[in-house]
Amino acid sequence: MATTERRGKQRSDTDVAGVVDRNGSRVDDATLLDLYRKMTEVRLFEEAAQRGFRQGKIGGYLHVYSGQEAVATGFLAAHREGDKAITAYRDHAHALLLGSEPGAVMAELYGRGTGLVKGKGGSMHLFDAANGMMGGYGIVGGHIPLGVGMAYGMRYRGEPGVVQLYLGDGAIHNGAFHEAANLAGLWGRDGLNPTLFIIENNQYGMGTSVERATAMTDLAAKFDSYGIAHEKVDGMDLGAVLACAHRVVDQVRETGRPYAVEALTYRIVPHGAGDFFEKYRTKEEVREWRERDPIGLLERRLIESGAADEERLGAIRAESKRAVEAAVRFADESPDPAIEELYTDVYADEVGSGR
Amino acid sequence: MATTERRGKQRSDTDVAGVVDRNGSRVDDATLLDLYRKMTEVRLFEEAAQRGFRQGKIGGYLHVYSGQEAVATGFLAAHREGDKAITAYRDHAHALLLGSEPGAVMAELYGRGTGLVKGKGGSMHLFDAANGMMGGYGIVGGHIPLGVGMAYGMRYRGEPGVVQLYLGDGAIHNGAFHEAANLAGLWGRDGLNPTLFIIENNQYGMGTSVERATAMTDLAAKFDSYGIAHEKVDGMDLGAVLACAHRVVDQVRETGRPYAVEALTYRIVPHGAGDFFEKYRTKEEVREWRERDPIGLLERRLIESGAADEERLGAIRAESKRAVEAAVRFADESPDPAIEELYTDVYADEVGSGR
Amino acid sequence: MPVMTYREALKTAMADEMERDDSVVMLGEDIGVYGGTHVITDGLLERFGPKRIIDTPIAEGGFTGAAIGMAMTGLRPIVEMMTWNFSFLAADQIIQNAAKLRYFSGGQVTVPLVIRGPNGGGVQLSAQHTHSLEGFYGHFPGLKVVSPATPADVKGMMLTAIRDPDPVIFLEAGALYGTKGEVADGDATVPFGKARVAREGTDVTLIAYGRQVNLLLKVAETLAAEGVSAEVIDLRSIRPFDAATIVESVRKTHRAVVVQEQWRWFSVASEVAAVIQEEAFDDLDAPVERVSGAEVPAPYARNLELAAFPSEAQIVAAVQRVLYRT
Amino acid sequence: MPVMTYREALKTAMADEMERDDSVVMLGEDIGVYGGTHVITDGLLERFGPKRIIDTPIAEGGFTGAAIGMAMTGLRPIVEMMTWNFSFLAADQIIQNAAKLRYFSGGQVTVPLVIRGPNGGGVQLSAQHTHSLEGFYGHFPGLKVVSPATPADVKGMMLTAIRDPDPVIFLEAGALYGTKGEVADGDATVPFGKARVAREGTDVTLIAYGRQVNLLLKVAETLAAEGVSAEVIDLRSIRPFDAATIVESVRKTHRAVVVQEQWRWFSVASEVAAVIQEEAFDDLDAPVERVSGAEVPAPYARNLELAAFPSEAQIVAAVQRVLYRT
Ligand SMILES: Cc1ncc(C[n+]2csc(CCOP(=O)(O)OP(=O)(O)O)c2C)c(N)n1
Ligand SMILES: Cc1ncc(C[n+]2csc(CCOP(=O)(O)OP(=O)(O)O)c2C)c(N)n1
Ligand SMILES: [Mg+2]
Ligand SMILES: [Mg+2]
Repeated sequence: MATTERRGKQRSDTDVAGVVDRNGSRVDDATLLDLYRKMTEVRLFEEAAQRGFRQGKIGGYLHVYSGQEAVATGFLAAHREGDKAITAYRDHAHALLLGSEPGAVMAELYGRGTGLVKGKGGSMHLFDAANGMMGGYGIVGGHIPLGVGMAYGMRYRGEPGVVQLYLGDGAIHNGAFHEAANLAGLWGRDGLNPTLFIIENNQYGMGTSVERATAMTDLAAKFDSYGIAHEKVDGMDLGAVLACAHRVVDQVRETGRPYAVEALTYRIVPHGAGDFFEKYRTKEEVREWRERDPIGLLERRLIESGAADEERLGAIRAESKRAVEAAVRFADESPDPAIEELYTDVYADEVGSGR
Repeated sequence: MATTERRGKQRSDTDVAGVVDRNGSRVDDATLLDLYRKMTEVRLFEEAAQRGFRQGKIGGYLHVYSGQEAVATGFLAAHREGDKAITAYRDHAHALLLGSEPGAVMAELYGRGTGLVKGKGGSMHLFDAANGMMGGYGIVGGHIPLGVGMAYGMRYRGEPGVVQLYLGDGAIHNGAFHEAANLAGLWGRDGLNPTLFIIENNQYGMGTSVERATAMTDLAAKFDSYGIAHEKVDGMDLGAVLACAHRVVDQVRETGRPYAVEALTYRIVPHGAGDFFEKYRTKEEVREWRERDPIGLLERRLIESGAADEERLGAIRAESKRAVEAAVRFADESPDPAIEELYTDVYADEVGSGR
Repeated sequence: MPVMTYREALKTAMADEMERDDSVVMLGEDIGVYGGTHVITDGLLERFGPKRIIDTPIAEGGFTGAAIGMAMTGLRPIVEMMTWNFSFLAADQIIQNAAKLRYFSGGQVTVPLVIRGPNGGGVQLSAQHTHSLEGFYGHFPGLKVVSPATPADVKGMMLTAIRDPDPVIFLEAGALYGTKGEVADGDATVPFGKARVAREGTDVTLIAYGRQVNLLLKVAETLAAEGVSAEVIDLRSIRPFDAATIVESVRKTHRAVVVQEQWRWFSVASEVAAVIQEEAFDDLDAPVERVSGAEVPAPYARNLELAAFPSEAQIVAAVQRVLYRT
Repeated sequence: MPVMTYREALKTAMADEMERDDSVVMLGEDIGVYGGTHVITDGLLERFGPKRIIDTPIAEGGFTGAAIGMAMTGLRPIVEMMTWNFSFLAADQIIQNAAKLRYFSGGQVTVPLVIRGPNGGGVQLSAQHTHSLEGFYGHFPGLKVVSPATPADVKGMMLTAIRDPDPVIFLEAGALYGTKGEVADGDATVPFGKARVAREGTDVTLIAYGRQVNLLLKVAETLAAEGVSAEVIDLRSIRPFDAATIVESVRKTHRAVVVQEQWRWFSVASEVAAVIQEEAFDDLDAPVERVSGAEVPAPYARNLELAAFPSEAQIVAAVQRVLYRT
């Protein structure tokens, strides 16, 4: 775990046995086990997607979240109705955790008409506006200003919502981040920017490590430039993330001011499903991090705390497996989009398209 | 001087009587008087340009440097042959201080064929590559990556030069700044980026004060995000700027690492020569700052230290005046560019233009 | 009908719409405290307050993207691009997000956004501040692109733009801010996608948009004195593009000259010529002529700049060629 | 002549030129340690070291601008745009600085820069990753824009590009990286501004560039079986644009179909049609037909995507129309 140490101590409010929710009370075992179910469902979903890609059923680019589950699972546990989330192209977990039907998500990856966005967007563009999932975006950094604008829009309209804005460690060096974070800081002074920036620091942007992308590797501290307070959290530890999430989401909601959390995590799979060699990191490094796999970590903690035994966890995993299998079946059996769909959703009306 | 106080103490190495050059020795009176001549020439040049604009002899946009002279005068005093400078559109002073003929600069503003860039660029695009003046640019922030790239290029070629990269307080919130500063920090780790960032903080970008552009108003500290060391200097005080300039230019040259200086200064004139009302600042504020006019300040210091008397300074000002008058005459008497020049300098060869 | 300037008509439309609909907000550099660099927004801060008239830092990509996000929550933001020359910095947001969000969200997201500002050359603004970006943005499906030339149209099309559910690229003829014309009171919207016959004629069709429309009206006068009856078409909308009106005119006149300030290659005039030959091939008695800006970055010196913009003389010469009078 | 892939030919040209001239450096995301996302640059870091093969953060505007600065000091940087889709973020640097520096510096500054990467659709990359930007960049004087379709051309034009004193927008046909062809050894440069007659014919002229050239060659086979002799022209250069070769062909065939993946409005095909009607008006027996990508953001689903790209059937139908066989 050399990298973690190098990057400084994580703030870890608590371990899982002492997880507190936003009211300061302990998160009950049932909730934790439900989050365990969600995490395993996300992992199995991603593995099924990788299989679908290798089978040629999924095209284009496919980026899975394996290894990073604790981050979105923990933060989205603090998501309330009316809140919104926005992220980049590594977005399946966020959609699933916000409540999208796994079948509709898988059908989207399969490019089917029953997909979450009718087969028009694919893996990188999951949207489920009804659940607050405001997208999946393919241009690194490009969604950050959108999230900040949504936060303004919600407060302008007097809505109490918070925007969870996810971004990668690689996105932070992009100009779009700088401009948007500065706007968030500025608008937050008037309570008009309830944006929670969540840096999914998986330590690489494709093959470029944080150390090779910037001379100043404390990513959370970059928010100092915008007057935005920040902290770090161990992004492999669901308990730590949960505690942090409940606390900071509430704070952002109450103040209308932005806040930033850097979650240190690790992508235990290649960047994209099409990548087959990884010259930029060693097998040992990956192996070491797999030992801190957030799901394994949670399992050990649940067992240690007596919240569950192996059998119970096995039953939950089986449940997740069935859900994912059903999703794959749904996708597989779904029809292609109707060909007329090519021309819909370009404009709201007929005027735009012209002749 | 409320604003200065609000923005924190400036680091001021010395006052003019104790100005030291790069060898640590006192800058002699002759040098100081020569810089006084330059500053007054710049000021009178700008006033002549404003007159030319009002007379309709200068078109387009015209941004003058009045009030800010101590910054470029001080820093460019540390410029050596082979060094380069690059700035935005408020660029007349930089060209003049680097040695461009005042006549050629004025002729450029007049749009004449004898202009510094043949009348093709105008006020915002002064270039004098032979003297290291690598341009004037009209897009806020757009020149910053160029300066960082030039610094890399020079070190790559084994040249000892330094790039003085001037930018406004308004430019710092632009994505181009963020991306370029990050590259400078990164490349500087290998001694491949002798960029000296000089923030000409005149406290406004057009009508937007620093406070209204960002929630974190310590502009120098923004360089922390890139691992670039920085300091502030009183940009109205030539002595302070000079001392700082000699020290930091040498340091950048020796290390090949970037460095940043925020010079606090003030534009005592409207943003552009076409502006006639200024709703965004009070007359009193302008008046207060005019009392710290860098030329007046230098005059008082020169007299106090005994380096010159009123008469001597008057003679120098008269010399500057003659130089500017000659420049205006040269511009006025110069011909328009030949009409064939419209099509030259688009491509190096004929291939590009095609039919 | 009241007479007002292009500037006043534009401001009236925006202010009226802000009164009517409080989901309309405005963002841009120096639109508030400073009063607007082109004095379009002066007084609006006092009227609507800083939550609705939002001064921004110099960050075109960031605030355009933020406006897209606001639109996604149901606001109707108007972004002032101080000049369209700065929009290259927002090109990614405009092209990759605004234009496509409806499509790649499968219709879940709507972006009712207007981006507006002066387009085209001014006087000696030189290379970085002189662009005509109609074709540049017009290329992208998902965007609507308009270029009104008169006070009546700038008001009517701004009303339409603000109410439009899709992102609108609103290219003002900066050089015409001070020009006057009759403007109907009230809710006088002008629809998108309809060209305007600015002058009727029978011998040749002259086509332009923005400030070149006025140039064409002058040329038409000159031609009339020489016995040539020119029809002048003001495109108004660039995307959607009103091929029908053009084709109808060319069916009558059999000749066409397209005039634009932008560069010739891959431009609006290319499209107009392509469409005319596609749809009126048999009616055409001469090749469609294009008069465009010189293929050089805009020069500063006034004599060079004048030589770089389309001139009356060039247009008249093109008309002579399509009439085979040369 | 040795046979190699488009990818190998491209890499060979760059590596050879880096050997020959140490002012050539390369910048881009993941071109070094990672080996290049399209495996174009793999091994070059080991060969030329990190001072010449420069991995960058995800900052297209910043590193493109830095490369312009390097070029201003006499280096000859090659920027890898991982895909041209990301170049909107560098549009300001490319259009406002690279293209115009020579002009607005009055000829004092030269920008010998190549920006290269895959252009055009892949397989299901969807809306934000599917663009054909020939016309987008081709519009701007100061840039040279090329789009080689064969291994021989990609090598020859890359050599020309690196040695060119002006900024070159080098649009690779990403879909063709794996295709093979004969490539001459050594210094086999291919000049800019010259189209290539890829197949001779007499009845109709088919015009394209990039991967659509291969599509046209297939269509020409189909047409030959039906007794139609098609001439296929590969534009190769977009700017400068070789009108002469096109016009010469149309003078012979009297009919033309232009095919492009990019959207129709304000596009390369618009220009080709405009030029043909301008310069070969009397030789033309039918309107120039354009076959373009569907006017929608690129969809993800494979069936929709296939319907959005130009197809053999669409091209054959267009040929039938210009031959009045329908
Ligand atoms: C502007 C832009 N440049 C390059 C790419 C190609 N690209 C896709 S993902 C990626 C790495 C992003 O890294 P990070 O932000 O850390 O996210 P992660 O993939 O690690 O989740 C890159 C360079 C892109 N999509 N957009
Ligand atoms: C990208 C861009 N946006 C807007 C402008 C218009 N503009 C010209 S100068 C200026 C203010 C810049 O302020 P600052 O960087 O502080 O420089 P100063 O004028 O104070 O020297 C603005 C907004 C521009 N030229 N470029
Ligand atoms: Mg990452
Ligand atoms: Mg300023």
